This record gives sequence, structure tokens and C-alpha cells, in this order.
Amino acid sequence: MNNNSMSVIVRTVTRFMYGLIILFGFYVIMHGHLTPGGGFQGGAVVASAFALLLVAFGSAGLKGQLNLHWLQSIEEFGALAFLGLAFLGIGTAFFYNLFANSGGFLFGASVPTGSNAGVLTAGGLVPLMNWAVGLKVMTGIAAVVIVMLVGSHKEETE
Amino acid sequence: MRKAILFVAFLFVGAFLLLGVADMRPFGEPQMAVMDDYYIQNAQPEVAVNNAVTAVVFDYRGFDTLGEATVLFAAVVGVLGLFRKLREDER
Amino acid sequence: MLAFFVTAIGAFFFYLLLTFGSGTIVAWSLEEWISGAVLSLIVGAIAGRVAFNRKKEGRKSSLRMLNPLRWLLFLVYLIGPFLWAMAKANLDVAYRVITGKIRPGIVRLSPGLSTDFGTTLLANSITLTPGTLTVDVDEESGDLFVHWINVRDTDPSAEAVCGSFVDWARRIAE
Amino acid sequence: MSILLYVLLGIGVLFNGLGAIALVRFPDVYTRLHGATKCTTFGSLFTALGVIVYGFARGGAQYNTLAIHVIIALIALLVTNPTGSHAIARAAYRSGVKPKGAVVDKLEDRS
Amino acid sequence: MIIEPLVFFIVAACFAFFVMFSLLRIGLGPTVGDRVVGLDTLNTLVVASMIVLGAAFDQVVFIDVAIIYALLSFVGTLYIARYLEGGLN
Amino acid sequence: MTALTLHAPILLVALPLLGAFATPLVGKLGKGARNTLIGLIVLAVAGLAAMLAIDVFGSGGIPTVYELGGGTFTFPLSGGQVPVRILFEVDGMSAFMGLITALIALTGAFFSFSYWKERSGGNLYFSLFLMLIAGVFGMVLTGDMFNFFVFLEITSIAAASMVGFRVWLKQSQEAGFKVMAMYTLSGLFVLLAIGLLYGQYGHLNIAVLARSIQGSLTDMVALGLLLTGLAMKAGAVPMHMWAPDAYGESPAPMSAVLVVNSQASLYGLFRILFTLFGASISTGTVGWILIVLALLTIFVGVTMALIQSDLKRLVAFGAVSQIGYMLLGVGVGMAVIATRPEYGLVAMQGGIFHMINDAACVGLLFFASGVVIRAAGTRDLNQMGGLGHRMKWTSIFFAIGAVALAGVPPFNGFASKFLIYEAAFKLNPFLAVLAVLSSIMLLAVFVKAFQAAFLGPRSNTSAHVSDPSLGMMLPMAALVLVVIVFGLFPGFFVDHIVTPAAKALWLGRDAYINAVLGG
Amino acid sequence: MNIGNLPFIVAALLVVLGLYTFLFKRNLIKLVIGITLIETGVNLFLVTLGYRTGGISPIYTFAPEAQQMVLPTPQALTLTSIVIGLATTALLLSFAVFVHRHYGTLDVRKVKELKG
Amino acid sequence: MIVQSILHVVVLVLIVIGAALAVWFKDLLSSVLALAAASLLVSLEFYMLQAPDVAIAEAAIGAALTTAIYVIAIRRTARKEEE
Amino acid sequence: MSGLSSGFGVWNPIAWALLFVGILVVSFIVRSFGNKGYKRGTGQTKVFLSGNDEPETSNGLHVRGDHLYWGMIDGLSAYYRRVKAWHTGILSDYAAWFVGVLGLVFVILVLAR
Repeated sequence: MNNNSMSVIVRTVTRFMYGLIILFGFYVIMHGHLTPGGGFQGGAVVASAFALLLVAFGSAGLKGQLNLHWLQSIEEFGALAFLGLAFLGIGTAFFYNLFANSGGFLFGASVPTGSNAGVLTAGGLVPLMNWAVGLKVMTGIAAVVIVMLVGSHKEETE
Repeated sequence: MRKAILFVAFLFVGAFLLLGVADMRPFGEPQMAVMDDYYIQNAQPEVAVNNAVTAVVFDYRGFDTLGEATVLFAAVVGVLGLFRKLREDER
Repeated sequence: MLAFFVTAIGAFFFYLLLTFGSGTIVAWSLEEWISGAVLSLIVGAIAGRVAFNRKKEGRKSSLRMLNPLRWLLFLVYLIGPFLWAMAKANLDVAYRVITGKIRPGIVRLSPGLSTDFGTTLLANSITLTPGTLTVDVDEESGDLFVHWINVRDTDPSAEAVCGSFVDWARRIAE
Repeated sequence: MSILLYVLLGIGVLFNGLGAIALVRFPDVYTRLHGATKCTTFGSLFTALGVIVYGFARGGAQYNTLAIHVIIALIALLVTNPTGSHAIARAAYRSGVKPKGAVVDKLEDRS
Repeated sequence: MIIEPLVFFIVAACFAFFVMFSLLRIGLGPTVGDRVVGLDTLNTLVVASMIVLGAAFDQVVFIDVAIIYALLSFVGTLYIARYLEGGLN
Repeated sequence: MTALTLHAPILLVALPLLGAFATPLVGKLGKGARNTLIGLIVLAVAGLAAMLAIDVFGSGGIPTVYELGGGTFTFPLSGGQVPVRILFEVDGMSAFMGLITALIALTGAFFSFSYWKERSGGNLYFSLFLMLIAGVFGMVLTGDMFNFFVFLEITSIAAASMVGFRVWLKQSQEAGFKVMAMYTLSGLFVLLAIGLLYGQYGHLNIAVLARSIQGSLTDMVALGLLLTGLAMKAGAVPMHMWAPDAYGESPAPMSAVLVVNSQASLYGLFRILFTLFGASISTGTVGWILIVLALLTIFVGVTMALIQSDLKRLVAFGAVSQIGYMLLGVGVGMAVIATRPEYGLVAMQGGIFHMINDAACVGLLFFASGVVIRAAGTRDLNQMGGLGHRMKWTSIFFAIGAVALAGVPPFNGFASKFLIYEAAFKLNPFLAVLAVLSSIMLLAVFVKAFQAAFLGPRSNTSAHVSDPSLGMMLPMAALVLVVIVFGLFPGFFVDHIVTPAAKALWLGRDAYINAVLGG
Repeated sequence: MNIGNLPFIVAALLVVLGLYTFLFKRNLIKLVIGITLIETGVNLFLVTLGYRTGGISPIYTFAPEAQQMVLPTPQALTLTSIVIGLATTALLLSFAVFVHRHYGTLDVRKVKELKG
Repeated sequence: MIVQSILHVVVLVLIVIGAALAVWFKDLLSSVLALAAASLLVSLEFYMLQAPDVAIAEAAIGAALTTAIYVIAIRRTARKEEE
Repeated sequence: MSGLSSGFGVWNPIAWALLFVGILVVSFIVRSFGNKGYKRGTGQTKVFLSGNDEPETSNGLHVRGDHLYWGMIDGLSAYYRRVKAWHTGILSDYAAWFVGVLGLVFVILVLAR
């Protein structure tokens, strides 16, 4: 085939692994406040999935899958979301965890002390921040790898 | 000659680093851990999070994390800037 | 569209496997069901187009793998002949490690498989089983180039090298 | 039950060891790949099986989760390992490493 | 049936010992291919030790690390293999 | 209004970050929207910095403590409690540095609007600019060691990206690599030192560490790492070699911000020496280390500037030498803190006052040289000439900046250098003589630059140049205004902002600790 | 068996090795590798600082009954530091690519237009 | 406990060996490879030091992404270290 | 307000400026005593170069940057040779200086402890 991608075996396994790694990355981000992991780790895992796609399919893998503009926009959105979440608590102080233990719908549950199985809807702002950082990290690192591999990046037309 | 002097200086630095590290408190026995004990005890009641590390990363020391996100953002922007498409007059 | 849903459902199963035992609705809590569904849809949207390739001339689409019968066969294969062959392979390698008797070479096999998945399955099985290692694939014909640690025949048939695997792969993937 | 566990772990250690030794003893890339991939995959499989048995035998939500996660790790290992070795073998061949003492090399004819 | 975590530790120690061989191969390997083989073996061994150690520590959550490792060590290997093939252009 | 004052420290960091994150997105709407956003943010930051300074200097120098994510504790703490969250601690010195940063941020941003108008990558440029500003604010306001390191790294990466931003220039890439490598090295050593301190004392807050520090061998290793790493980041000779590369190769407005970045590292160095280690080191020894570094910096910087033929690099070496004056002033203050305190404060005042003067003058010079280089189309002084005929205002601004930096009365450079000379003379006359000599040589350097660039007959190259647009003139004019006002009324500024800042470092160790931990 | 301060020393040794690479090797990418080594050493050092003998990881999910937990702060710091390291490495390597594009070499002794 | 200590010591020694290999190799690709191995072992050490969070981060970043970036950079420049 | 006192010396820019203005006034007065017969465009504006004619240049002569201070730089050439040798522009040397200073600082600090 074209010289830009790896052998058919690698490609087939990549098809399978790509979704799996992404889902696992999402799992790591989602359960960041219960199990080891969190925004950075999950984001890095998802970014590795993008890197895997890139190496297995070559730059052809980018088509319809990873768009640099989108990646950059999502990254900025993630960063802004993180900052915005931090701003939420400015009534008390910057980074004040507004939702923790509030009993509200959004991650307001309390957790029992000591060893337990974990409550997914607890943690207040922490899971939301996990997601913001996760979005940021996955798209940011993916953008770096893509740009370094593919080369020139079209800046905004001024 | 210069290389020899440099090597001596390097050895000095390395020796001091190793000395300074070896002179520390013994491994596995942190002496003053008031802050960390606070984190461990209060991660669940205060932040409602099971993972104390996440509690530290996103709540107690959340600002560091914002800084870290900024660092990554800066690196991404820097790399994108380096590989950006240039105008005609800038080639 | 089909690819999207299939990927999402697969991802959902995987997610449920990961979070097994978190609650009381079957074995999962409500939050896990919801978050799993949402995340799976996202994964389907992202990975759906990659997970299944389009039909090309001469090759068949991998959407045919959706048949659950094939999965069952796959499982049977994995636990039955595959494990046994793997055990044999390891004893074989152990023997060669200890004695150092090798007669290597690269031979060409024509298994006649026409799906990507079948080729991959066969190649990976070959890699993990006695004395053989897939080095390269001819993508036009699906022929495998196999490094054989103990060459008995310079131009062997597929069955001679990898036994019943070709049949199994055909049964599962074709 | 615990005998089974010991046996599984023992097989795991044995084969991983064989893989490591094969890595040192064999003469070229391809034969080393043979030893390394097969033996370590097989050894890790049995080690993981041991842990799975341990998990299910202990029972309880916690240990069931342990076993299931180990199964997932095992699947990942089983999928990636042979693919990785195939990629390495192909890369090694394309980078010009010919199999040492080869009786026959059909790949050479093709290219 | 409760076995001593010690058994798991001993198994892990054996694996750590085997890691030495793969490092030896990384050091000796005449070609880069050999080194990659060493790295691949090392990956598998480390994943196996992580699984065993997770059981030894009685920590369920630790297995996630092993999963991630099993999934991702593949990526690094592929990049190096891709380079050796002459790709990545 | 009080709420705004209360949150001013965090807003100073958060607003530029907001701008940095939003700029690439807003930039998609168009340049006008982007520039409006940045202008608003920079103005708000300047206002907040001024408000913070008024608050801190008005309250008589009691440090303000801001707890991020707080609510658990009230400050100062009592009875063996320790802070568990990141604290921002703003004393006189921090507020002073905030003023400097705000000044350069304001002028630099408005200068950049015109300067970078016809270049590619404007959005990324302003994003990096704002991140650099935010990093510098974070460095000077934070009260937490690791937080300090994080902001140090933000400035490092943003600065290095800016240095290499003009991709088409060969030297720019070289400088970018060098600067990034050296910054990373210094950052990693600082992190190692922070790790050592954390391992010993189990805490990261500067006040808590300052109270518990003992001065063992490990502490000394940590101090050495911190001192050298931060001195390198500030550009002290003989670890200055990245500095001319960085200042010289970055776009002109960024050079000014890079100088402020260096000053922020210097601030960190002073904070660590005075507040963190103040009681457990031999101040004389460390003071003399600083003085030796300072003398080397002054002399080598100025002499190397004399032989440059690249305008930007010449100014860059001048800027390096000015770092030496700050080090000299504070070093003298440190050396005599225990023995002869009567003129230590004067030296500190001089060194600290020189920071703001240096920022204004060097910023002006970098802006002007950027304009000149853009107009002349070359950076080589030997190919310039006669620009003054058509660029009257630029040449006047350049001249004012040059003489002010060289310490010619009645401009601000002289006011601060005067204090340094006096105090250094008391400690050791040799120091003062060398400082004065170097100052004179600096004047010579700028005479050379001025003569080569602006004077001389009209030539073909200078025929089509003209003064830049108003967008570039106004920021320069603002800096000139600062230079003149600070030069004409030094007493006012020394009394009201410099002395509290100097006292915060020099005598404020206990106040700094007590603001967090209580008496 | 008491292993003393060996982990600290190993971390410092990694730092020294990285510094050696940075000082005495000549290839720009090798220099970056040296920086990565220093960074790995620092990370390892930070994590070892937080270890308590016999402690378990500070995660309450399915935690075994234990006496004490290791300190969480160094782990949080190390996370930050690892991501910072990745950012630095990416930027440095991009610069190295551009230096090679402009100069045609990666030899640190030949990349010296900015001297004097 | 003793086995645990031995495990620590072995892994630490292996880390140093891996790092030394990374420094020693002239071929940059091998060097990166050894770096990946060292990073892997560091991750194992984090794991044993009860820091799974950091181990995940180091695994994802050290094993996959850093290697990827290095390999790309080497492809864009030159593979051998000049003498 | 504008005065600056160091405890041993005083600096007042306003006074200085007044003095400057005074000097300016005096110099203008002195200037007004000058020769009233000076005229532009006559031989009086010619530069006196040992009685020779001024060399002709097309549009004036420009003293370039490197022409200044060559004497001083030449006089300091021993110093400059050494300092220039420091600034090699090689990254390893940058780091070498850093490590050297670091070692020195370590020694000094530990000795002074």
C-alpha cells in the first residue's frame, strides 16, 4: 500500500485499540477522584491514542479524524473552562470548591470516611476540573505531536 | 585543560548533591508531615474525594494545576507558533 | 452510522466491564450506567470511523465481524486450540533455548484469507505459536511472510506451518 | 486452590525466565523475538491467571474487580504483544537486518 | 484460602531479575532491532510485575496502571519500529 | 471596591491567564476584537496593580495574605496551625514588583499592537505575551515555593517561545534553543532545591519554611541550588550568556518583558535570601557572593556592550549590566545587615529603586531599537546612519532612555545609582569606583549607538524612513514620562514606594512570617 | 533489610548523569536527553520524599486496612513536574528541529552564531 | 519486608543502568530507547512507592508520548551523534 | 518631595535643574559676547585641517559604530581577548559556567556554615 502507513496487521489492531484506549482514557478521567488518575493522566492516555492513530495510518489517518483547528479550539475551551471553574468560587476565594458536599445534583454527594467503594457523584468541582484539564491535555499534546509530525500549521489568516 | 577544570567542578557539584541528599532524614520516615496528614484526613470530609492526590491536585493546590495547564498551553502555543505558516515576506 | 453505534455499544460493554460491581442495578450503579452511556457515545463518535474500514476491491469490510456467532467461535478458539498451541510453542522454544538447535528461514504462506481481521488473527496466532513469527504481509494477496525457526520445507503450504489455524481464522472471520 | 495458584505463578515465572534467557542466547533479531514474545506472553498470561484465580478465590466486590481488571490487562497484553513483535520484525527486516544463517529467505525475492 | 503477599513479592522480584536480561540485550544488541526486542520484553515483564504487585499490595486500583502500561507501551514500540521501517515522513 | 482589593492579587494573575486562553479564540473573530480584549485586560491589570500597591503601601507594610480556595483558616493563624493551601502573600516588595510588571505590560502590549501588525501569528504572539505577564505576576505575588517554581516555568516556556518566534531568522532559533535549555536547567535545579526543603521540613509555604529552617548541610545545598539557579535566570555574569541572545533575538516588546522576567527572578532570589534563609545563613558571606556577581555583571556587561555592532545586542548587554546594579545594591545591603545597618537600607533602596528605573529605561531603549531596526532594515550598526533626520522623536526617545540608563542627572537612573554609589562607597570604595566607571562606560556605549544609528549624513537607506505610527510612539512617550517623573521627583517615590519595599525585604522577615503564622 | 537513603542517592545520581550528558555531549538531542534525565531524577526524588515505610497509597477506594498512608503532596507535585517536563521536551525538540533546518547540523560546537 | 527492600534495590539499580545506557549510546535512537526503558523502570519504582497516580502519568508520558516526540524529532534531524 | 538623602549625601534634581538652567543662561550670555562678524557661507565655516582642503565626500562623512573608541578597545585588547574567549556561543560552555559557579557557591556556603 502507500508508504505512509504501517502493515495491515498493525492497522487492524489499531482500529480495535484506538477506541479502547480512548475509552480507557475517558474512564481514567471520569474516575479521577476515585481511582488513580485524573485529568492529566487520562488526557495523556487519549493523546497517546491519537499518536497511535497517527503512526499506524500516517498522515492519512488525520483525514476526517483529527483537525488541528478543532484540536486547538478544544484546547482553549478546556483551559478557559478550567479557569472559569476556578472563578466560580471567587465569592469566597479563587479555587474555592463550591459544590463539594453541597448535596446538589452536580457532584455534590458526600463520601463516607475510611475505605469504601467510592461515590462517583462526589467531589464538587474536582471531577469537572478533571474533565476540563483532560480535554486540554489530550488535545494539546495531540496537537503538538501532529504538528511535529506533519509540519506546517496553518495559522489564522490575518 | 578547560575540560579538566570543568570536570572537577562537575565532580564537586555531583558530590555536594549526593552529600546533601545523603545527609537528609532517613528514607521512608518523613519527620514533619502536618500538612500531608491534614490532606489525608480531610480529603474525604472536606473535598468529598476518595483519592487524596486528586484532592491535593485539584483542590488544595489547585492553583499549581492551573499553572501547569498554563505551562502546557504555552508549550503548545509555542510549538504551533514555531510550525506556523509564514507570510510571503517572512520566508 | 452503523459503525458509530457498533463502536458505541462495544465501548459501553468495555466500560461496564471496567466498572463491574459498582452498584445494585444488575451490578452497576445508576451513575455508572449514565456516564458509561455518554462516554460510549462520545467514543463512538470519535472512533467509529476508524474502527471499521470501508469496503475495498478484493477485501471485505470488517463489519461482518458483528455476528455474535463469530465471537463465540473466537472465544472457543482462544480457549481451545490456541492455548494448547501456545503451550506447545513455549515448550518448543524452551527446548531450543536449552539446546540451541535452530534452522531459521523466512517462508511464504498463502492462507487465502480475504479480510483484514482474518489476516490479523492468523498472523498474531502464528506469532504466538510454535516456531513461527510473522515478518511481513503482502497486502494484495494476503500472503504472509513467516520467519520459521525450524525450516522443514522451503515452500510449505499454510497448513504445514500453522496447522488448523487457517481453518479457524476462516471460520471466524470469513 | 492455593496449590493451583502456586503452580500458575510458578509456570509464569518459569516461562518469563525462559524468555529472558532466550533474549540473551539466541543469535539474531528474529530468533530473539521468537523467544521473547512467546515466552513472556505465555509467562505473563499464567502470572495473570494466577492473580485472577487469587482474586476470584478471595471473593467480594473488591477482589472481583481486581480479577476483572487483570483480565482486561491480559487482553491488552495478548493483543499488543504479537502485533508489536510483528512490527519490530518487519522494521528490522526493512532496516536491513537479514536473518542469520537462514535456510531460505522468501522475502528477499519479493523486494 | 489466603496466601501470603510474600509469594507475590518473590514473583515480582524474579521478574525484576529478568528485567536485567532485557536491559543487557538493550545494552549489547548490535542493531537497534535487538534493542527494541529488549524494550518490548521489558514492557511485558514490567506489566506482569505490576499485576503481581497490585495483588501483593491488595490494591485493586493499582491494576489500572498495568492496563495503561499494557495499552501504551505498544505506542512507543510502534514509533521506533516505524522509524526503522523508514516511515514517519 | 473592597472586594476588588481583596481579590486583587489573584486577579492580577487570573486576568492575564484568561486573556491568554481566550486570545486565540477571540482572534478568530478578527484583530479588532482581539486587540480590544488585550487592551482591556492590560488596563485592568495596571489598575489592579496600582490598587494593590496603594493598599499595601497605605497600610504601612503589613503583608496581605490571600488564601486560594480558602475559607478554612483566618490569617494570621494561631496555635501551631499551618496553612494547607497555596497562599499569596503580598508585601511591599511584591507590590512594587507588581507595579513594574504592570508598567511594562501596559506599554509592551500597546506597542505590540502596532509592532506585530503585519506579521504572522499575532494571536499566538499575544497569547504568549499574556502568559509571560501572568507568570511574572505569579512569581512576584506567590508565597509558596512550588507555586513559584510553576510560574518560573511558565515564564521560561513563554519566554523561550517568544525568543524563537521569528522562525525565519536563523539566530532566533539558536537563541530559542539555548534559552530554553538554560531556563530548564535552572528551573530543574530550583525544583530539586524545593524538593530538598520539602523533604526536610514537610512544607512548601515560604513563611512556614522560614520559621523552621535550620541551616544544615542539606539546607545549604538547597540554598546553593536556589541562589545559582535564580541568579542564572536573572542573567548574572558569568551565567549571563543566554541573556544577550534572548534579549537580542526576541521581538522588541518582548525584550522589555524579558528584562522584567529577569527582575522577577531576582526578586525570587532576594525573597529566598532575605525571608526564607534570612536567619540561618552567614549574611556577610552570601552578601559578598552577591557583590562579586554584581561587579562581574556590571563590568563584563558594559565592556561587552562596547564592542557590539548589533544594535539589539548592544542594548541587551547594557540591560545585563544593569542587573548588576540591582545585585550590587541588595548585595551590599545583605552584607552589612548584621554589622552596620545604618547604610544597608540605603543600598537596598538604591538596588530596588533601580529595578523600576531599569525597567522603564531598558523598555524604552528596546522599543526604540525595535523601531530603528524595523526602519533601517538592518541590525548592524555599521550599516545604519542618518536616521535622526527623519525620525526625530525616536531619536529623542532613544537619547533620553540612553542617558537615563547611563545614570546622567537629572534622569531617574542617576537617582537610584546615586544611592548605590553612596552605600557601596561606605562598604568599600572600590565598589563605588567600579560602579561609577562602568556607568560612564555605559554612556559611552550609548553614545556610540546613537551616533551610529541616528547621526551622520542622510543616506539612501535613511531616505524613506519616518517616525513610527502613533501606536508605537505613545507607549514610548509614556515610558519617557515615567523616566522624567521618576528623575525629577525621586524623593517622593523613594519615600512612598521604594522604602516600604526595601524594608519588606530588609527588616520584614518577621512581619512576613507573622502575617501567616501569627506571633 | 534497611536500604538507607539509597532511593535519594539514586535520584541524585540520575540528576548527575543528566548533568554529565548536558555538559560533555555534543549533540543537541543528546542534550535534551540529558535534561529529561535530570527531570526524571527530580521526579523520582520528589516521590521518594513522600514515602512512608509500610504506608499505602493515599486512595481510599478499596483501600486495605492500614495504619498509615504515604504523603500525597509530593505525588501532586510530581504530576505537575512531569507535565511540565513533557512541555519543555516538546519545545526543546521543536527548536532542535528548526536549528537543524537552519544550520544543517546538530553539533553544539557548530551552532554558535551568537557569540561575542 | 526483606523481599520488598531487595525489589526496591534491584529496580533502583536497573534505573541507573538504563540511564547510563541512555547517556552512553552514540546512536540517538538507541539512546531514546534506553531512556524509554529507564522511564518504564522509574514508573515501576513509583508504583512500588505507592504512587499510582504518578506511575500512570509517567507511563503515559514517558513510554508513549516522549518516545514519540523524540523519534519524530530524530526523523526530522539526524540519527547519529556526530563525533 | 524631590530631594533624595542617603544619610551622607543629598541629591536634589530640582536644584540641579535650576543650576543647569543657570549655567545655560550664563553660557548664552557668554555666547553673546562672541564675534559679531561671523557669517555663514564664507571661509569662516571651513574646517581647518592643517591648512589642507577638506576632503570631498559625496554627501558627508559618517563615523560608523565601529570607528568609535577603537583606541580604548585596542588598549584593553588583552582583556577583550580573554572576555571574548568566554563568549564562545556554545551551549555546553554556558552550562559549564553555571556548573562552575554552582560548585564554587557550594564550597563557599558549606565552608561558611
